[in-house]
Amino acid sequence: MSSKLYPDAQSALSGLTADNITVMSGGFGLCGIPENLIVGLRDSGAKNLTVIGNNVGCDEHGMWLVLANNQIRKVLASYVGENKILESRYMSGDIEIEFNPQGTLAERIRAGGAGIPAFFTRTGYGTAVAEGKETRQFNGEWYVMETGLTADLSLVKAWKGDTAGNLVYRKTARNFNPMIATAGKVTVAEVEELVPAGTLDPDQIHTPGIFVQRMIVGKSYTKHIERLTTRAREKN
Amino acid sequence: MSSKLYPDAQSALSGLTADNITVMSGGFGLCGIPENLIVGLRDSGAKNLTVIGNNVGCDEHGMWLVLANNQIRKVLASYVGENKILESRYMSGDIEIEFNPQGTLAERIRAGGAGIPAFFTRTGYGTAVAEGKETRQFNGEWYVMETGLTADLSLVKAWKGDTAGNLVYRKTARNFNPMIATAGKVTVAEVEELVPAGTLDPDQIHTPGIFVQRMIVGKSYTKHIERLTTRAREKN
Amino acid sequence: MAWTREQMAARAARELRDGFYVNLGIGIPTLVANVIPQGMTVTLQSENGMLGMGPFPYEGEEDADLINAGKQTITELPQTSYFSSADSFAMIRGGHINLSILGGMQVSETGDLANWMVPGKMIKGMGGAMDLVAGVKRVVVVMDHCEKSGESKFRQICSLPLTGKGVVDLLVTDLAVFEIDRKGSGATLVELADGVTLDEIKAKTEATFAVRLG
Amino acid sequence: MAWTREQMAARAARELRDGFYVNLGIGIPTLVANVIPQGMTVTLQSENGMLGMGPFPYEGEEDADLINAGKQTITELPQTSYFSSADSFAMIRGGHINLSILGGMQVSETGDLANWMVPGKMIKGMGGAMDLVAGVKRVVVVMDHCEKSGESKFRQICSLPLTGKGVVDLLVTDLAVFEIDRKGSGATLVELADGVTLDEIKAKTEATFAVRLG
Repeated sequence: MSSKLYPDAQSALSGLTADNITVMSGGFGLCGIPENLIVGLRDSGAKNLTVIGNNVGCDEHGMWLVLANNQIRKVLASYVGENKILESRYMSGDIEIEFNPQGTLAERIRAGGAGIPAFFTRTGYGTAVAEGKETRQFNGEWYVMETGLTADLSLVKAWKGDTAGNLVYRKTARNFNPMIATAGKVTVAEVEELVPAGTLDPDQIHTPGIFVQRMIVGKSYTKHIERLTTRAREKN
Repeated sequence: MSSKLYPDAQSALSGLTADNITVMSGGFGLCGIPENLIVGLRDSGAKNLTVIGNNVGCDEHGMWLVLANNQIRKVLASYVGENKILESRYMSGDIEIEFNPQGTLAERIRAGGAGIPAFFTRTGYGTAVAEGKETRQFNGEWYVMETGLTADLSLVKAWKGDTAGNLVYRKTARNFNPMIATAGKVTVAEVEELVPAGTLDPDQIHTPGIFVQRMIVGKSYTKHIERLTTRAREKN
Repeated sequence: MAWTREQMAARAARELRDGFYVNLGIGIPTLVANVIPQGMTVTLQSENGMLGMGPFPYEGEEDADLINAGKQTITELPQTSYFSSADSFAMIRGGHINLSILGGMQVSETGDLANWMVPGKMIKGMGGAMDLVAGVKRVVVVMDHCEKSGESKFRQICSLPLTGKGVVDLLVTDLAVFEIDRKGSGATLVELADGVTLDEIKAKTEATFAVRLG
Repeated sequence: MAWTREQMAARAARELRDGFYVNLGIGIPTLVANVIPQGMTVTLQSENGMLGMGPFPYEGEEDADLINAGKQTITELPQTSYFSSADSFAMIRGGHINLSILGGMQVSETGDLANWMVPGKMIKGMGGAMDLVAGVKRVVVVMDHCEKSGESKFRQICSLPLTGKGVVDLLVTDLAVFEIDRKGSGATLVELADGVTLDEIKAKTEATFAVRLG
């Protein structure tokens, strides 16, 4: 089998980026984002992108780089604060934003990867989120029908990966990455550490290699912390 | 917090079993079944049970014990071969069986635990499984609407568990156990090994403790193999 | 005299029970973590994918891969588990979390909650709030009783866009506590902040409510 | 002369491609695992929750916690991963498996497949077959061309209850190979077993088919 491993983001994204495609990217805020692949997406110059993810970076970081480079036309996200460029382009109508409740977004992506075109959820019933959507009662409760989401290209970040494409995430950097890995027509993963197949415990793989078509070992991680919050040490 | 740990199956099931309840039980064939809790369910004598699981044991083993004790009225399963008592009671009309495609059954249980009352799947479209169910086209393909499943009582088997109720499964003994753990009003788990909280890697927990209300350390595992298949050693 | 933020958090904390799994929103609800009664085991969920949230890290021990839903650095505990956002909201939507304590902009007497957007202002998004109020078994909202303008935030009908319809079970304000029946049989004043009178509540509340003071 | 079971498996194995993820059914399809071409990496999925299925264990090394969907003891490989049944069928239903090779009782010229029950006989259940044919990108059925009675199993319309409607892409029998268009534009005879004539196929086949023999 030809290797899934590519030397860098540029080569891994070669042939996968194009104008008007839909791109999903893992991460919650700046935690667990595919930093190297986002730079590669920016450098590809692909325009009119639809970007799906919980957030769209924040000022100077993450998917903000692609946004600032005028490559994004539409966003599906649950929260887009701390992002001045997005704010101004949204207010001016240059970018469309479809707000999704976070759990609905996560489940829509999971459904897309799992071959489920639609499902019902209580979330958003009676709110603006349900407008224009089918609502229905089950067991006396009202639910909203939501549809599955897929992408032309999924970008994910894992902690460790093996040569078969199996991935393991670390702590809350897991977040949206596992579902996004399943919902891309092509999924490219970046990992902090590459290990030989057989190194990871097969009971403990978060994303089986079947979902990963290409991968790179990421470099120079910033891992910018948005809200550094600490407590003082107790005095001895 | 009062401990989730009980000394044995009888005490762990105390107050949870009753006639006419719905019970889900993990396992694929006899692999990963909650052997001790099934014996406890049999000994409870609860009757007219609806049992949900991929199978209903096989001759002399697993949920067959509850079946042979005349406690089951209805079964939801994907495959019920190798079970003579079930066969005869099904043919005589004493037991009702609702056959579910295996993936539909797995997803219905996952949906039940995840607060999703219904979803659409291609599986079964144009077959007897779709009879009486809503069908609908999405993107030019036909799908069948299936509903979520929950249970009054879920019984699962894990390899290791900690005192917070976190569970880890082993190899293909995982199967239906993780979803079933989420879909019970009350979930009782049996584990082969109990470890203190903090022992299991928090990145590697298959079932978070929130889903487990009671647990026991199982004893005397049979782990009967249905189809022992081996290959001869190469000669030196 | 109105309750302070800390007193409001302490009142909300009285809704905790031993063994509860709880999700705390941003703002005053976060303070509830500091006043969990001694000897009571409460496990905090963070909807970005963590059960068993520990305190903030000591200076220098922060881990960029370990944040809460408010994007603050936190720590793990012996019982901690991590999972994906899909699994996290399956847990929430499936009714497995016992209690959610959230902030609010407006609450209605039928339990509607508005806390995610103000028309005309930049919309930042609802994050996980809509999922939490739709999925968690019991929802407690903690908010000031009135706007700075003096307008009541506890209303007959919310004027702001809703986060959820018929989702609030208990409202803790700086002046009082109300039980709300999600099924629409009304709100009941059950407690007054120290030194606050029933007349003051009546004057400052737009919502209709019954009175059942201990 | 009709193909043997091994020859049928070898013909089905020609549908494998390097890098494919494949699910093999019980019976003749299982034999495909023995004839994967040298140098080709094919990863076998077992729908009970495993990717990267290895060979049967050596005697005495069997593990009751490690079985395939046919409930046979198996082994793991360096690339193996385990997952739940829900995750396994999400993988299948989501179209991530490249190829499924299954046995059949009847196939129709429009790609319908019947392989799970015979009216009047005990129903054992469909297991994962309905999910596999509905979800896998390309479905190959391997079955005898005729019943022992001589009746054709490749038919205009299946008389047995269906496993899936319009789901079969290729039919390999002991006598011939047919391409089937799922969208209903018909079946095409593309290959004959050694020594089998077109006239024999015409005589033994109830289905309508075009002919395009290499």
